[in-house]
Amino acid sequence: MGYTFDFGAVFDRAPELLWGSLGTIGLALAGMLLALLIGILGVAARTSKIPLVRAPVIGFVEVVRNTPFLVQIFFIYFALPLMGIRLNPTVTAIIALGINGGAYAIEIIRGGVESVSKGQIEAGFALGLHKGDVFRLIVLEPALRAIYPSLTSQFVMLTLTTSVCTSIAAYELTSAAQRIESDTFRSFEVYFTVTAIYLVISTLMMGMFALISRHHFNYPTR
Amino acid sequence: MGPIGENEFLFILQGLKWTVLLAIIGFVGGGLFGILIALARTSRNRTVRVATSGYIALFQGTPLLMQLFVVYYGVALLGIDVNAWIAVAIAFTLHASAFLGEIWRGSIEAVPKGQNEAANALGLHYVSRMKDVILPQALKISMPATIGFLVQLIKGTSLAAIVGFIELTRAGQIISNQTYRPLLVFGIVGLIYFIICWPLSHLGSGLEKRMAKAVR
Amino acid sequence: ATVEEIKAKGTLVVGIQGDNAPWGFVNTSGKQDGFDADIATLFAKELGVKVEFQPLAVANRIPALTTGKVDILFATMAMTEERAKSIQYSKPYAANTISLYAAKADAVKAPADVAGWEIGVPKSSSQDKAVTDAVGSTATIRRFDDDAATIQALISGQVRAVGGNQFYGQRLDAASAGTYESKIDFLKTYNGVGTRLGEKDWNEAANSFIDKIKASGELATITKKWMGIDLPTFPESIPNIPFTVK
Amino acid sequence: MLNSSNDQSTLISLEKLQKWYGSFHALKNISLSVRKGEKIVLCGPSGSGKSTLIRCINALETIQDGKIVVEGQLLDGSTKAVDTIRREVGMVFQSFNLFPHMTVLQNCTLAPMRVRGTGRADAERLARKYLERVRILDQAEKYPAQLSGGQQQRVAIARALCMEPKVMLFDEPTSALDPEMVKEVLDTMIGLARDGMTMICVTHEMGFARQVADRVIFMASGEIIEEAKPEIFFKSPQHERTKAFLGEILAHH
Amino acid sequence: MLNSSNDQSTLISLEKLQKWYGSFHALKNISLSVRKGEKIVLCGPSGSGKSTLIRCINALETIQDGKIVVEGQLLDGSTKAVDTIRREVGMVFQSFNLFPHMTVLQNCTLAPMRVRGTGRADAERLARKYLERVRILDQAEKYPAQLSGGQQQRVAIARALCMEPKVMLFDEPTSALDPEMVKEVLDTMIGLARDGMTMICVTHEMGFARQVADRVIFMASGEIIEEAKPEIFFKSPQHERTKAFLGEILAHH
Ligand SMILES: Nc1ncnc2c1ncn2[C@@H]1O[C@H](COP(=O)(O)OP(=O)(O)OP(=O)(O)O)[C@@H](O)[C@H]1O
Ligand SMILES: Nc1ncnc2c1ncn2[C@@H]1O[C@H](COP(=O)(O)OP(=O)(O)OP(=O)(O)O)[C@@H](O)[C@H]1O
Ligand SMILES: [Mg+2]
Ligand SMILES: [Mg+2]
Repeated sequence: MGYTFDFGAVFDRAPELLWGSLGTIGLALAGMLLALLIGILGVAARTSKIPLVRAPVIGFVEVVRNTPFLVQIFFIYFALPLMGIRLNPTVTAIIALGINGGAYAIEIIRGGVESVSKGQIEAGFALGLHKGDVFRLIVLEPALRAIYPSLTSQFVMLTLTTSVCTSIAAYELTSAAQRIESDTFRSFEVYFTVTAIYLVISTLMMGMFALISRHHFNYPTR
Repeated sequence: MGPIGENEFLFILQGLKWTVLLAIIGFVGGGLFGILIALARTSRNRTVRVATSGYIALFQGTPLLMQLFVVYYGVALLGIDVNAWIAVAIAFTLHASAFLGEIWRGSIEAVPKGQNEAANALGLHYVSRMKDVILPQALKISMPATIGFLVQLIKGTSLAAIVGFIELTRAGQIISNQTYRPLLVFGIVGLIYFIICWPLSHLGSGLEKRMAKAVR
Repeated sequence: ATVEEIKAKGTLVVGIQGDNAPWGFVNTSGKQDGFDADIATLFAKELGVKVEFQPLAVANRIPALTTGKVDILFATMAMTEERAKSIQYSKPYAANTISLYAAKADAVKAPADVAGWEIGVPKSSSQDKAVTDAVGSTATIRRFDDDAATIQALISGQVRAVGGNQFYGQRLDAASAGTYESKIDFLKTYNGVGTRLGEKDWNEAANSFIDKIKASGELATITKKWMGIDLPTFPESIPNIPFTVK
Repeated sequence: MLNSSNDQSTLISLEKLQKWYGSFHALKNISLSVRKGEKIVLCGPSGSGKSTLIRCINALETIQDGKIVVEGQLLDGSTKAVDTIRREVGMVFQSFNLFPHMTVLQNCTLAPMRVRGTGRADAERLARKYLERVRILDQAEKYPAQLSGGQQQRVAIARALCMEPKVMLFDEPTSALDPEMVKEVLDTMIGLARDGMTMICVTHEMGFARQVADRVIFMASGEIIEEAKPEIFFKSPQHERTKAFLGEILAHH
Repeated sequence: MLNSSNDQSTLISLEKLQKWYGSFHALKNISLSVRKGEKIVLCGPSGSGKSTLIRCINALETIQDGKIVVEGQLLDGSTKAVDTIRREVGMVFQSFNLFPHMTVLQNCTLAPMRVRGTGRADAERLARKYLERVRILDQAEKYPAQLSGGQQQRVAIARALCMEPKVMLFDEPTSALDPEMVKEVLDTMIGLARDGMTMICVTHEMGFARQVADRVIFMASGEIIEEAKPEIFFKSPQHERTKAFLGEILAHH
């Protein structure tokens, strides 16, 4: 077939791609922070002795992990306003990413928390530390270190999931791509270019995590 | 514009059929290809290893949505006249093979080294060594992670909607277009996904726990 | 493939919308249906071949044609100068009015009144283009996957207005009777049959077909059936959008 | 005579403790009082309830019946009582339980800063003092994984001392250590005892008991079977079970 | 004299082997020839290169210099040479390395069927013969995890025998076993030796060496230090290192 490639039309829109990329990175970072927060608070609740605190977290994790992100983000964007909570696309996207990533983070971090020995926790109590301090200062850090690799790959996946946010008109790279495509009709060139940009972004994310781990989890273990 | 009646519900179930079929295609295609990827990734040949790690990085480092787009439009550019089915099948196969390949590489490496040496010492060739000795053990080790990925894949088929494929999510979109009740429709769609994925998730984590115990 | 080749093959692959009732949609029994489906079926009959529908997402229509995935587009393609550079249009066979819909309570007379608003449109549609051209510089345009999402966004209050076609009024009423109305008409567009650039045989077949069904009253019947309106009058020419291959 | 809990100088008094794990009766009617400066060695067969007893004193376990009073504070289950008592009581575990992600110094300053609200500079001064005390100040910047078992246990002792407790509880502090390291930890404990620290120590190091204990208490099946000064305890135990137990223990030494 | 590799009945001949792991020189100029039916015991301190040496014979490790010839086949790195040699050489590992997902019988029939192309019926007949030989035929349908260590090692021996090798290599076959099980494996090996199998055996079971070895070879730091008939080796070792080593080993027995 006599198709001639023309990336020129795509590169002419480089500024849009750049802004889109920044949108994607912003959504991803904000989503990760929220996911981490949900993960940590969720684990605190998930490991609670009170069933009434535990049960909703378990339900939350099961529902979120077993339904597609697309369905979740639709729900937040279109359903919550009917209950009086109206969030703009960016905030919706961040919350949806945070909830989705958070559900996975809860399960991952829980694994880490359970790997911290009971003796450590008792030592904390014996020193007179309170429950919150014990969780925060004694359990969490070794737990995070233990599960850092799985958390990293989950967060890289979260970065890639931002592409789905285009369906609620959030501003990110895929939206930019679709705009450019509908103007230029250069579908293959647009998506090819954007795929390459995603690859760069996810590689950068992994690099960032490697750096954080080198600075933050640099204590020796046996 | 109408209520959601039997017809609409059946239409959504039609979509479910495609969702399941897509997941199966992705899983079978990705599985077959994934074994090759896993083998190449554990090969003694450095070039092969580097090339496959690039392949894995590419497909794990880009959104499935983009993979669908690029394959969908790219295959047509190659002058191959294909319907959406083939494009989507290719995209899911590539995507799944990267993930399954990486999962299985891990489990191949988790098989004790002595097994490989014993097979070597018996004079077994590569194919027999892998097929008879290493892979059966590796696949058992990988079961929880493999099932976990299957759940991801089933959910991932929802993205086929974006290239116009009428699977579960798309069917939901169409019905919501006709009935103007997106919340109800997506509630039902979400529930259907949950009903398929939840038992699988539990099977996976159950296996994981059992294996953790066996190791202790 | 040429028209002759298709006649020989016996099947015509038509690109059509799959989720845009009443233009083109897959009905609940899984069959392609709608205004465009009826017209395309007639066209296939005219050629003496079977019709096979390929439902396309809005953004995929042109690529599907140019890459040969479909032979011809009866896909609710509003005729624009931009698009005319990529595909060949026939004479118009349907008309479409694009307007701004908002709550009755909101006083809007002119484009300037919506400055600062969030306005929803379906991605890559003619509404998208019309609204972006008219108010894109002063209002925030939110682009959704399809009409359903766009309308839902207005009902959920996620946007204050939407750019819609003549059917939106009816649909908004169905969702929330008496709340919304059409405020400003941005433009009237016409839909043409899309064929590949330079392929004279297809273009001529389409044009003579349209002339024939106009004359026979079949077009009017189908328009009435799906749109509930009489056949609009179509212009003889539109600047920069040729109806025939030169 | 020893259970006169109203004695002026009584630091810890336990009255008729009852502790069940489910249907298992782990502590049966335990009464004990410990005076300021007293050193008590607790011994007995495995499963006799020694760990359970000292963990109760520190509120790491809850009791079902009886009274625990430390420095006049009744352990009534309120958070305040637990807090007060834990501040007065330091504990050293068999498995050290140092925090792996903190340096030796951070391990020692954590509780003073968080619990007492001591400023960092003061907390570090205090930590250095006690690290010096257990002769391990030179390792202050290392992480636990970089230390030997004996060194880790000495850090654990310093960490507990930094809360300046009135009493120290030790639960088999040397039994996870290689023989060469046992001595360095025992020496540290002997030093503490010499300085007048009140101590309750679960241990089977009979040399240590002879050298520092004011009383040796023998437990079996959740009960206190016998208590006596070490010279008497080792020479002329009263009960059959004590004799059997001592026979076994001393055979290994 | 012993390295006369052109001897008619020479089965294995190693000439000036050099093996490095990175910059570490693991085998230094090793020459050795083994005649048909000969039984050789290899001993020496940990890290002296014993495992490395026998793994080289079986092409599980590659050498950097020197020559390995087995049954006239030069190990030149070609796949064909490796295949031929591995068919002639059976190997038994310290950790058994049975395939856990196959029954005992399947473990034994796999290689004959896959490598020699033997039919299932013949392969099973062969397997039963050798399982009988190591007196474990009654366990044929069990999985390895259901067997004791000694039984597993005997299955490993049978599995290797099923390929009807000309020579068997053993790498500390009894050192992962509980004392009671060592004897049953040693007895099996003694039986094999009596039947005339050529064997190279890394072991510190000196009783075994005395009973069956034609030669004992002592290695240290990657070199062959001394080789001799067992009666001579144990009674009057020549080198200081051999003496020291024997002193240590025999002290434990
Ligand atoms: N969490 C628990 N649940 C049930 N039973 C327990 C629990 N902790 C301890 N026990 C039981 O209580 C009894 C006393 O245990 P404890 O640890 O106090 O014994 P010990 O004297 O310290 O023994 P050792 O010398 O082995 O440390 C034991 O029989 C033990 O099995
Ligand atoms: N894969 C390897 N990489 C680097 N060095 C190795 C490797 N395998 C073995 N070595 C080194 O080669 C030396 C010889 O090892 P080898 O296993 O042959 O010793 P050995 O005599 O069998 O000792 P042991 O009695 O402990 O089994 C050792 O110093 C070992 O550390
Ligand atoms: Mg204890
Ligand atoms: Mg060895």
